[in-house]
This record gives sequence, structure tokens and C-alpha cells, in this order.
Amino acid sequence: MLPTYLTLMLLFPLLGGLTFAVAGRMLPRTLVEVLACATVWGSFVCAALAAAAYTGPQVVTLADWFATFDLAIPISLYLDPLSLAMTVMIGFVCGLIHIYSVFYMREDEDYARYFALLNLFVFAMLTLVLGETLPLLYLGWEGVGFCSYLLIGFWYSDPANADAGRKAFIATRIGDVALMIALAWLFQLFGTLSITKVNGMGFLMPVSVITMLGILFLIAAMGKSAQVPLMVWLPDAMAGPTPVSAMIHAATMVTAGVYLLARLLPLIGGSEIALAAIAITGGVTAFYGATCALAQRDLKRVLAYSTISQIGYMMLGVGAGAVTAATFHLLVHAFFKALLFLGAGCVIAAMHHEQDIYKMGGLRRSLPLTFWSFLVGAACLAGIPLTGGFFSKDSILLAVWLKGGVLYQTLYLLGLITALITAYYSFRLVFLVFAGENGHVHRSSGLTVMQVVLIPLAILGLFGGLLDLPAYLGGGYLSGFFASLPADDLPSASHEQEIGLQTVAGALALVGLLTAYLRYGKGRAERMREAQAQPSSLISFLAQGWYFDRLYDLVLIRPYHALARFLWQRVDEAVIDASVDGLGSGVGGAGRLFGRWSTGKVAVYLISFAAGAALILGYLAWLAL
Amino acid sequence: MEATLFYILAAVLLIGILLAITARQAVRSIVYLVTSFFALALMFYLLGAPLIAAFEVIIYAGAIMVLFLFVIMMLELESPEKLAKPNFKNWLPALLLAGAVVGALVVLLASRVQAVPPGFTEIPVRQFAFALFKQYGVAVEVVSMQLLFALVGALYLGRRR
Amino acid sequence: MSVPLSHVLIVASLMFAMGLGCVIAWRANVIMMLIGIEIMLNAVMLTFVGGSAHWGIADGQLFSLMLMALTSAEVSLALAMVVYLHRRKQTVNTDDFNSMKG
Amino acid sequence: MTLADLYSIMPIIITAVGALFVLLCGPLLLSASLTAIGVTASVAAGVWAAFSTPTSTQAVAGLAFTPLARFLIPLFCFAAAITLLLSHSYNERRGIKGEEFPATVLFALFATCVLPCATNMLILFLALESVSFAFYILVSMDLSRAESGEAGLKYLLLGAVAAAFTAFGFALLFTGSGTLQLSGALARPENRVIISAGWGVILVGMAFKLSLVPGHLWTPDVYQGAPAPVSAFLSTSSKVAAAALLLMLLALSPPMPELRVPLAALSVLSMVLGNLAALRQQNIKRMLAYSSVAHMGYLTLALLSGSRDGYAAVLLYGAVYTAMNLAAFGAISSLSVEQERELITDYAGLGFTAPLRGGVLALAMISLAGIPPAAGFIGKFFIFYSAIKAGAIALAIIGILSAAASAYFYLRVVAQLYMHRGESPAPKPVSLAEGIALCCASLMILVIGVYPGPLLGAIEAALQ
Repeated sequence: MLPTYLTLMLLFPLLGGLTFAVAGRMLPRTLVEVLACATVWGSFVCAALAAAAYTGPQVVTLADWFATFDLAIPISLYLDPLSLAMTVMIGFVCGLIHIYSVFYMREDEDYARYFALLNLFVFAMLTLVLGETLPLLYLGWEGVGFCSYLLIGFWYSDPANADAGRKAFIATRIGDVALMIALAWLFQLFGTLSITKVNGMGFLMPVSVITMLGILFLIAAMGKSAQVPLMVWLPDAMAGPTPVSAMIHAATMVTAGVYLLARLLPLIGGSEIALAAIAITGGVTAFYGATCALAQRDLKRVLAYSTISQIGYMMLGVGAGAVTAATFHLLVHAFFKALLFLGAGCVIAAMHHEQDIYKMGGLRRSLPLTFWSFLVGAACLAGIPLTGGFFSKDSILLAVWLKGGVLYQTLYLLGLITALITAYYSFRLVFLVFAGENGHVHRSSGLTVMQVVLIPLAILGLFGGLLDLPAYLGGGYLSGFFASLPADDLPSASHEQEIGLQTVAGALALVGLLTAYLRYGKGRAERMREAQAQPSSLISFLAQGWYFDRLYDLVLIRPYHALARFLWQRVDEAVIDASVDGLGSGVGGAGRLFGRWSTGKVAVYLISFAAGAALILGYLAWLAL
Repeated sequence: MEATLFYILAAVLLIGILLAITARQAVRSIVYLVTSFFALALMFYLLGAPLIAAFEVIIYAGAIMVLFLFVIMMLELESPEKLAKPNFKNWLPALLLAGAVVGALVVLLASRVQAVPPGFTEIPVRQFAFALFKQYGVAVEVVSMQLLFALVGALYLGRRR
Repeated sequence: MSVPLSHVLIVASLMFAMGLGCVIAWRANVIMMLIGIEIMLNAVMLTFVGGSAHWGIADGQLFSLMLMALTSAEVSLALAMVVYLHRRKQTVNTDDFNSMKG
Repeated sequence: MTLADLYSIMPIIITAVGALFVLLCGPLLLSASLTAIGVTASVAAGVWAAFSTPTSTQAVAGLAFTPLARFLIPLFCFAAAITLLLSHSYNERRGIKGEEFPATVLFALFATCVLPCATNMLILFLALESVSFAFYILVSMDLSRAESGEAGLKYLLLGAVAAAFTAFGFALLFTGSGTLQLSGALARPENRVIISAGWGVILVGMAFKLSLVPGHLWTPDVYQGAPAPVSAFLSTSSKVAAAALLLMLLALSPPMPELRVPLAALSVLSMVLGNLAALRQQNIKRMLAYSSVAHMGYLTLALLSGSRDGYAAVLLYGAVYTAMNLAAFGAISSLSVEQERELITDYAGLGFTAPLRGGVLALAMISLAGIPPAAGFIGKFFIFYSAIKAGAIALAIIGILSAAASAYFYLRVVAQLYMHRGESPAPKPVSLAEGIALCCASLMILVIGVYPGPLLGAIEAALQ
């Protein structure tokens, strides 16, 4: 039965997406909406059935993709606790977001394109998660990137949105290249691209090779999961419709990098250096994201930076070798971040597409349902004790602490500071948006349904901790479930230690909450006044994401454009011609060299052709001498 | 004796070509070229290819060069002042590149002692004809198609609209 | 006859290079460029005839014969094109044919 | 010669007779029926080749219907048929009249079909030159545009020089080995240096035909000047034919280690410079021309590996590239109005106003960029796979990097199609022939991309 479930799980969204892409415009709107939701929920049902039928890790080969020459790539899927947990989560969150989208996109004409891309995205994401061979994973990896590119630029009539799409594409492309190189190298080393086989063969290779591979995979993950230094695209990616942000840029796609590293941890784990690099990347990114979130004024950008920061935590967990903790946080984060984004979507819809948090306020009364769910989401994000976010974040910090050593202890401290900042900015958001007065909202029938969608997410976020309670509370379901995963053999903590660490973290979260209350709850009017003034240099430094965009523009983009321009115009056509003429006159001044470019001439073509001939023959003659 | 003749002919050939490519007028260059092609035809004869020698004279010196002359006359390109001559600036890359190519080729073709040469042998016309129609019959067909389409293309481009 | 094969090949290479030089230098006159191409092809024919004599088989001579046919086809098409373009643009200078670039 | 021998070279006979028939009956028939005859002849030849069993015996002196020919002839016939289908409406719009166009396309097809069947260098060379020859005529077919004739002259002048180089290379190979037979010519160990010089000169000539840097400069001009269907045909058939010639020669000769460096240099320069030059192109045909330079660089990378995997990758990429470029140039040809749409910005919004053609163009671009599940991904995957397997890891990484950078300019076209509103003139409705041609090409892209198994099987059979 399992193969049937898995096939259907992939087939539903694929068929849906293709149908809408080809014939979406001819179908009535309601049908498209119903079908789009139905395919994803069908997918979720299959995932749930697969979970029910699950007995142990299993490779399911569906078909041979190609098996010619000595390269055979089957279409095979791998079901283990990790992928199972991911598929169930993806099915559920994406299903809710599809329903939400139906109402959010009520006024948009382009519903067919939207749902086609959304469905194709679900398909690609599931392929990524389930693929047993790395090429299949890569296919999904490219697929989610492509859908994301098109969805960020969905409202293309605004050129800024198209630019944001392009930026995301280029930044993630760097990661993709690293992944491609890593795959090629892996294949060269092991002669196979099956994930299970590769994972089992890591010990055959010297540690330095594993380190290099680990770094390549890390770069790939940096691109997809928006980690420092490839994180610049995610805040801009908020240009897309809000449900897209919730689904792709918060809950699912951006966790693909974490998933990749967790998936290959048995291989990468052989190298301490690679693990440390992952942990450092995660820790630094967590801190970076949190500080940037402090100073943002745009509601969605705050959430975007918080996503960067939270994924940093997951990477930190993977770097500490704690796949369970990382996955735990990944799942809980998916729930509460989707919740926050969807809540933000309700707010934005109610505020006539106003996104500046300083222009909001008083929504506590006019949108009570949104307020309470958003509060739950913020509490989870902040790690207020006993919420899901508290337990998941804490299990990562615990793992980092237990890993020991100076490096990991420093990272633990960084993680704690980040937790404090996180609590502070989450409640800054809550106070600014929901507290105070002036709550005029624009109500529509869709808004009610959109708010209802938040409830299951809020429940899941709030009680997500039950998935994996700490050992002193009886141990968790997830730990037992993941026990079969290799490379998850961390020293277990004593109960006292665990309680101690959690107390510290909980206390810090409460301190953050309190500070936020003092500054933005009580001192709200004062802050509002401050916001009118010119921001200080520290604030604008943080608000601009530490000026990374400008740095990249200066260091990478301009030289790249200059190089391309140079090679295209100057070398190819101008230098050859100009230097030929310059040679003759004897004074090939630089100005003349570049200034004079007469092109399209056969003579120039002939000369370069003959020069090529002279070079090739000269080389051969040199060999023969 | 034959060897001496070969070298003399080679000298005539190369000098003729040199004069042809540096001639100030296209017509003169054609005349020089015809001379060299006569020398080339004699070299072909010495190398045991009488048939090719005959074709060289008939087709190259006779037909192709006349075609060139015809076009030159038709386009009235003769007045020398109307046409730009290659100056030193044009010759320099030509000299450099041709020199490099010929240098490399000479190194490659003369640096090693060849395998034992069986000596030059004359190939009778009968053998030539057998090879042409027994071994390479299809080549004749391909070339004939090509000639046909040269005609088609030339007529198409020359069509008055 | 006792001319070494390498000498034939060297003469042919010289001829080939001269043809190439002619094509490169005469950028102002398509007719002269075509003449250069003819010289190059004649060098090829010389190589073939020399090789043919060296090995005592007729194949090389055959190739030369086919080359002759091929060149005559090429030349007639090229000259037709020159006449056509001359009619359009009143020039045979290849440097003037540069409406496409970049 | 028996009847069976004649049957085995039937595709060649069909195309030759078709060309002559079109030429003879041209004045009597309507242009639509001439196109129909041309398409019928190419389809018939392709189907015949695909369904007959290959042999290694010479059917006619100098020709053998080899397994390789069985793979390539249908591919060439496919390209020719699509070109003819596309050209009919295009020629009507552009005022290209007469039987010369379909006849010359069939002549080009005839020459490409002869090429993989050749058993000696003479036929091989003549076939290759006939292909170029047909394209000299086809490129300059559009008498109403000055660029067309100019492109023809440029192509002819450079092509003749390249032909002289190739012929000289064959002459040196012959002088070194003493035979023109393909099976014997390259296997002789003596006169190594002459043979290696011959190889060098042939490589130079082939650098032109495959438009590898530095012999690539003609490509943008000729693609731009030629009528769009001719660019489609030129960029596919002539390139694949040239690659097949190199493949036939390399596969038969003993390993020539000295060729590795020149081939690698040609490949790397083409990949990097082609992609970089395409990056800033505003003219779509020139952009595709530079991209073609880059793609031929990838192809050379696979040739370089010298293994059976590499040759398989070359054939696969030939098929993939044929499908992609036919789709891309087909869409360009079909979207042209009185003038061709030259600039990439002229395609703004056409994804909505001309959904079929816009979609085909977008698909072709996605495939050229190598994004799965389009065929381009499979093609590139196999190229880099074979290169890595042969140990050319550095080259493969350069290739992967440049291919990644290339996605930028391909997707720019997609972005123009779907993410901008254009005010360019609306295209004419798509004609039936164009619709069929575009659907066939895009179907091929998708089928190869999603399920390459059968094609790989055919390639495996072709390399027996």
C-alpha cells in the first residue's frame, strides 16, 4: 500500500498544477479553487495514511527514470521518520494555506497561474523531501526554487517585485551550483547518488574530503535557507503575496537547506570541521536575523528576518548533531511561522495593504481572533515557557550545550542572547500592531474564513511541545520516533541540567517580554513620536540588514557587470580589431584601443580565426619539437 | 633532372603566387595566378598525376580564372584608384599569422624522418578511373548535386526583381 | 623522381599560408579574398597529389578532382553573391558590410 | 548492387529525388504543395531510416547505413521537416518566393543524411561541404533584407576558408596514412606527426563549423541575418552534422593525447565567452547565437572525454539541442510580423497575447537554461557526468558554473514574456503548419526531459 500512497501523494499536486497551468483559464474560478485545495489535502491524507502504515525506514522504487550505460537513476523514494514528519507537516500547512489563499486572492484575476504555481510547488517540495536519489532531490530543489522565483514576482507589474524575484533567483543559484558540484563530486567518489548508500559510505573517504563536501552542502543550504552570507534575498522575497510568504518563505522551502544537511548528516557528521562550520553559520545567522528584526518597520520584513533567525537555530541544531532537535524546531516553527504570516496577512488585508507597523494599532479589539492567534504565534517565537516554541528552541540549545567545548559554549551564549532579542522584537510587534487605539479595519467576508484558518495552527503551535517533551516530563514522541535515525547519539542530559537550562531560557524570554512591554506597551506614544524622527545610525544599520545589500552590490554585482560588459564588447570585437589596427600604427593607446570598435567586419573574424589556427598548430608543433 | 625541374617549378609557383597576392590590380593578379597554376599543373604531372594536371589547366587556369576576370570586368573594378589597397597595417597581421601557421606546419611536416618512402609512382589513368567509379561513385553524385545547387543559388541571387 | 615527400608538403604549406595571408590582408576586396581561398585550395590539391604519388594510389588524386569541382561550385556562388551585393551596395569592400554587430 | 542495398540507402535517395522533384516541378505547383512535398519527403526518409535495420556493409561504394546513421538521419529529417513547416508562413510574410527554398532545404537534408553514412573521408568531406553550401544559399535567401545577403557573404567567405582548412587536414591525414578509408586511415601508427598536424588543421576547420571560440564570430551575424527558420535549421542540423563528423573521426582514431589541450581550450573558451557575451545581448537571435557558442562548448567537453559515455552524451545533446533550438527559433519565426522581432523587449507580454508560441519560447528558454524537467537538464547532466567520469573535473566545474550563469539571460526572455506588458504589434494567428511544428518540437523537449529512457536506448544502439 505504501507505494500507492507515496505515488498519489506526489501525483495529486502535480496533476493539479499541470491542469491549472494548461487549462486553468478555461475552468471556472470556483472549480480551480476547490480542486487546488482538494489536491493538496488529498496529498495530506496520503501522507497521513503513509504514516499510519509506516513500520520502518523503507526505500520505495516507483520506476526507472533511466538505466542506460553504467548510470542508473531510478525514481525511488525514501520514507524514514525525517521525511515522514516533513511530508505530513508540508501537507497540513500547505493545505491550510491553500484554503487561506482562496480568500486572500479573491480579487486577483490571475488565479489560475497562482494556484498552478502553488500546486507545483507542493509537488516539488514533496519530491525534494521524499527523493531517495540525489538527482531527484536536486529536481525538487530546482523546482521549488523556480516556483518561488515566479511567485515572488507574481505581481510583476511592479518592477521592484520582478527584481526581488531575480535577486532570490541569483542568490539561491549560488547555492544550487554548490549543490551541483557536490553531487558531481559525490558521484565521482562513490559511483552512486543514492542517499542511503552515500550515507553509509562516508567512512571510506578521508576527513578532508568529507569536510569539503560538507562545506559545499552548507553553501547549498545557505542559498536555499537564507543563511549568512546568502540571506539577502529573503526579506525582499516578501514582495510576493502573503500566503506565498507564509508557505514558501517561512514554513517549507526555506527549511530545505536544513533538511538537506539533516538528511546527509551521517555523511557530513564524519567531519568535525564541517559540523562546526554549520553550527557557526547557524549561530551567526540566528543573531544576525534577530538584530535586523529589531529595527524593521515593515510587518512582513520583521517576520522575514525572524525566519532567517529561526532557521539559524535549526542549522545550529544540525551543527550540534541533533537532528531530532532541529527537526522538532523545524516542525513547530512551520506551524507558528505560518500562523504569524497568515495573521499578518489578515492584518494587512484589514488595513488596506498597509504594512508599516507604526501606522497600525488597536487591532486587539477589531480583530480579536487574529489578535489571540498572533499572540500565540509571537509567544512561540519568543519562547515563552510551555509553548511549542519554548520546548523546541530549548532542545536545540540543550544539544549545543551538551556538545561542549569552547566553540559550542560560545554558540550557546549567542543563542541565549538571540533568544532574548527574539522575545523582545516579537512582543514589540504585538504591542505596536495590536495595542493602542485607532483600529479602523476593512472587513470582508473572506477575512472571517482567513481568521478561522489560524485556529488549528495556533493550537498546533501552542501544544507543539507535546511532540517532544523533555525527558523529565516523560520524554517525547519524536525522540522515540527518531531513535532509529543514525548519528543522533548525543549524550543525554540529566534532568537537573535540563531544567536548569530551561529555566534560564524561559527567564530570558520573560525578560524580553517585559522590556518590550515597558518600551512599546507603556511607552507607546513616545516610540511613535520617535519613529517620525530620523533613525539613528545603529537603527538604520540594523534596518538595512547590516548593509549587506550594498556590500554585495559593491563587491560582486558591479565587477560582474563590468566584466561581462568588458568581455562582450571589448575583447570579442573591439580589442581584436583595434589592436590589429593599433599594432600597425604603432601607437595603440588605451583610449584608441577601447574607443574604436568597428565591428561586424569579416576581416576581424578571419584574423581571430587564423589566430586560433596559429595557436593550435603552434601548440602541436611545440609538442613535436 | 626531374628533381631539379620540380624545384624550379616550385620556385616559379611560389614567386607567382607572391606576385599575385601583392599585385596592385586584380587583373594582373589573375595573370600571375594563371602562370603559377601552369607551374602547379606541371608539378602534378611530375608527381604522376597527368589527368589532374590536365584538369588543373582546363578548369582552373581555363574556367575559374576566366570567371574571375569576367566578374572583374563586369563590376568595373578595374580603375585602381577606386579600390583600397592593403597597406602595411593590413599586411602585418596577415604576415604574422601566416608566418605562424607556416612555421608550425613546417615544424610538424619536416621535423621527423618520414616512414620509408615507397618512391613516387605514376598512377595510370585506368587505375584512376577504376577508383573513381568503383570506390567513390557516390562522390560524383554528391558533387553533381552541389554543382546543380550552385547554379540554383546563383540564378536565385541574380534574379531581377 | 627523388623529391622527398616533406619538400612537397613544405611547398604546399607555404602556398597555403600565402593564400591565408592574402585572405587576411585584402579586406578591401572580396575578389582578392576569393583568389586567396583558391590558392589555399590549390595547396590542398598539391598535398593530395603528393600523398597519392607517395603511396601509389589514386585516392588522393580523386580527392583533388572533387576539390576542383567543389571550388568551382563555391566560386560561382560566391561571385554571384558578390555581383548581387555589388548591385545593392556598390562596393566590394568587406569592411562596408557591417550592418550587424555586437 | 542488390535491391536490399538500395533499400538501405533509401532515405538518401528519397531526399535527393525530393529535392530534384521540387526543383523541376516548382514552376508548375503552388508553394503550399511544394512545402507539402518537402515535408512528405523528409518525413518519409526519416521514418524509413528509423524503421530499417542498420548494417555495416557498404551498400553503394562509399556509403553504409550504419547504426549511427540510423540514429542521426531521423533527427536531421525531423529538423528539416520542422523547418519546412515553419518556413511556409514565414516566407509568405517576408515575400520569399519560389521553389528554391524548399529544394535547397531538401538538398541540405540530403547532404546531412549522406554524412553519417560515409565510409571514407572524401564522401565525408563532400557531405560536410554540401551542408555548408546549402546554407550559404539559404542564409541569403531573403532578398528583401540587406542583412540576409550580407550574412550569406560573410558565411561563405569564412566557410570557404574553413573548408580549405578542413580539406588540408584531410590531405595531411591521407598523406600520413595512405588511405582515405575511415576505418583504416586513422589507425596507422606511422607518420604520427603528419597525422597530428592533420588533426590540428581539421580541428581549426571544425572550430568554425561548430562555432567554437575563436572561430565563432560569424555566428551572431549569420543567425541575425538569416531568415528565422533558416537559423533554426542552421543552428541544429549543421551543428549536429559537424559534431557527428568529429565524433566519427575521433571514435575511429587511436587516442590522441596531444589533442586534449586544444579541445579543452576550445571548449572552455566557448563555454565561458559564449555565456558571458550572451549575458548582455539585447537582440534575441544574437543572444541565441552566443548561447549556441556556449552549447557547442559543452558538446566539445563531452567529445573531449573520448569515452563511449562521452560520445553518447554528444548524441544525446545533439538531439536535445535540436529540439530546443527548433522550438526557440520556431517561436521567433512564427511570432514575426512584417519585421522580425529583434529585441528581447519586443517579446514583452506575448506570453498572454500568443499563449502557444509564448509558451513554446518559454519552454525552450527553460530547457536551454538546463532547468528540469526540460530536456536541456538531461543533456547537460550527461555531458557533465561523462566529463567527470573521464576525469575532466575542472573543466566540468567551469562548465557547470557558466551554465548556471547562463540561466540569467534565458530567464530574462521568460520574464519578458510573462512579467511585462508589451505594446508591440500583436502577432498574426498561428498557422496550422507552424502549430504542428512548434508542438512537435516542444513535445520532444518534454518527452526527452521526462522520460529519456528510449532515446538513451537508441543512442546505445547507435554506438555499437
